[in-house]
Amino acid sequence: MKLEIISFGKISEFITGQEIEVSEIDNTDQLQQYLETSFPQLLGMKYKLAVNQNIIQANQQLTENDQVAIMPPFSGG
Amino acid sequence: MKLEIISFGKISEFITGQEIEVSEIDNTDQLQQYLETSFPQLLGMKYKLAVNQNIIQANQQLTENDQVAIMPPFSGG
Amino acid sequence: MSEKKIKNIFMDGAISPAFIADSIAQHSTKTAIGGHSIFMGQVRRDEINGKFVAAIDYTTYQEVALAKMHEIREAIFEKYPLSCMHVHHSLGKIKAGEICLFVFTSSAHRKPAIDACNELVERIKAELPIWGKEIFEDESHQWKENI
Amino acid sequence: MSEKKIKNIFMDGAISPAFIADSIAQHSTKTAIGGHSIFMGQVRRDEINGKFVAAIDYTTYQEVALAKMHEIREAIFEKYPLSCMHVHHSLGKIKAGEICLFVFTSSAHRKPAIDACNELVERIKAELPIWGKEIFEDESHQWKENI
Repeated sequence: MKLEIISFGKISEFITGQEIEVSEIDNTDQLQQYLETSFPQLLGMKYKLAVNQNIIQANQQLTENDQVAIMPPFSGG
Repeated sequence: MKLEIISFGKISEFITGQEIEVSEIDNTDQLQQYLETSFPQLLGMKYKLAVNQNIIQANQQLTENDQVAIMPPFSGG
Repeated sequence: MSEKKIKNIFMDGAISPAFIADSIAQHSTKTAIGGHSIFMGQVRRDEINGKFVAAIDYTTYQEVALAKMHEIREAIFEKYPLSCMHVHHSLGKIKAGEICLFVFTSSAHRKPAIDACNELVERIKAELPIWGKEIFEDESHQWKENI
Repeated sequence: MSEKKIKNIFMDGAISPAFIADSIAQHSTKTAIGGHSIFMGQVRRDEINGKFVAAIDYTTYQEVALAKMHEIREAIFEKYPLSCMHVHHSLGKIKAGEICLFVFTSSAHRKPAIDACNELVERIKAELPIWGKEIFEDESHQWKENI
């Protein structure tokens, strides 16, 4: 399955925007494990995911060409 | 005893600034009775007194040449 | 009362947006500030018994108001870690749509500025001897009462 | 999501006092308004490990931030009887002492404007995907975290 990964803030310093091709990943929990293995800097960080511009609160199915954003804690204002 | 009376807001429309000469008045409770007799429009109105620029919360002795202000409810802001 | 100089919060006529902008701009050199809170009172064109308020004419018992404001100012500075506090109130005839009260507080973090601003507005309305005469479009009037 | 147009709250660079004055002045024709509440966030020259913050560089996930802000806006209008609500947030490099957030609410009586303004500030800080990179005077940086 092909996914587009985008990232923000502190996380954008070690994960740049990229397309990834993954197998055996069906949902965001699995993707999260994959990301934490590929980018160990994520371990111990708080972050949220958004799938196709919707911030997700729980595990969610992924489908071909989904765009997944990795977002560290917000610090606007 | 001579007192100076000043007034504000709605009350200034029927009590103008004036010096009054009163006898048998020693304190603000007595003055208040005198004022409500002289200016019956005060009856039923809420108002506060200030003696020599200090807003009073309870009955207070008056002395010669005191300045007494009669103030309706505040409406600033 | 402390030795600090009593500030005059009163100004003749409406408080202009330019005056407010100026006041804000003066804080750009105070780089310990992280949050500003502002309250502005604006004269409403209220309809009362079919007549519209055209303006409010404000008067005060100035000596007493300024002494009381000084006391409030010191209490608020004591209670909240503020960098700045500014209060301005109009006197005279302020037309509907114009600004008659400007309260401006600043602090390193937002909470003290916000809480102090709110408390100031409540105390100013309740404790300062200021009176507003609502003047209708036909020149008749009634005295405003704070609710 | 309703049919109302999604407003863009973002602007490049600092929010100027003149911009704020303009926004205030535009409300003088809205004569049902009696109270305005404003919150402004200003970049602090914080000292962190002996280095001073010179600026904060703000970025956002704009589509998500604007959709979330739209949702917040509708919730606040639903909850409080407001006449107006304006929110502006800076993007890019904002120097210490400059204003990066401007929240402005107005209502007939003061309470709804004040409460709505406070709630907006809290929700903006907690819910909008915006990130601030604190840039020190020596060009090094660290990522800001809201407390």
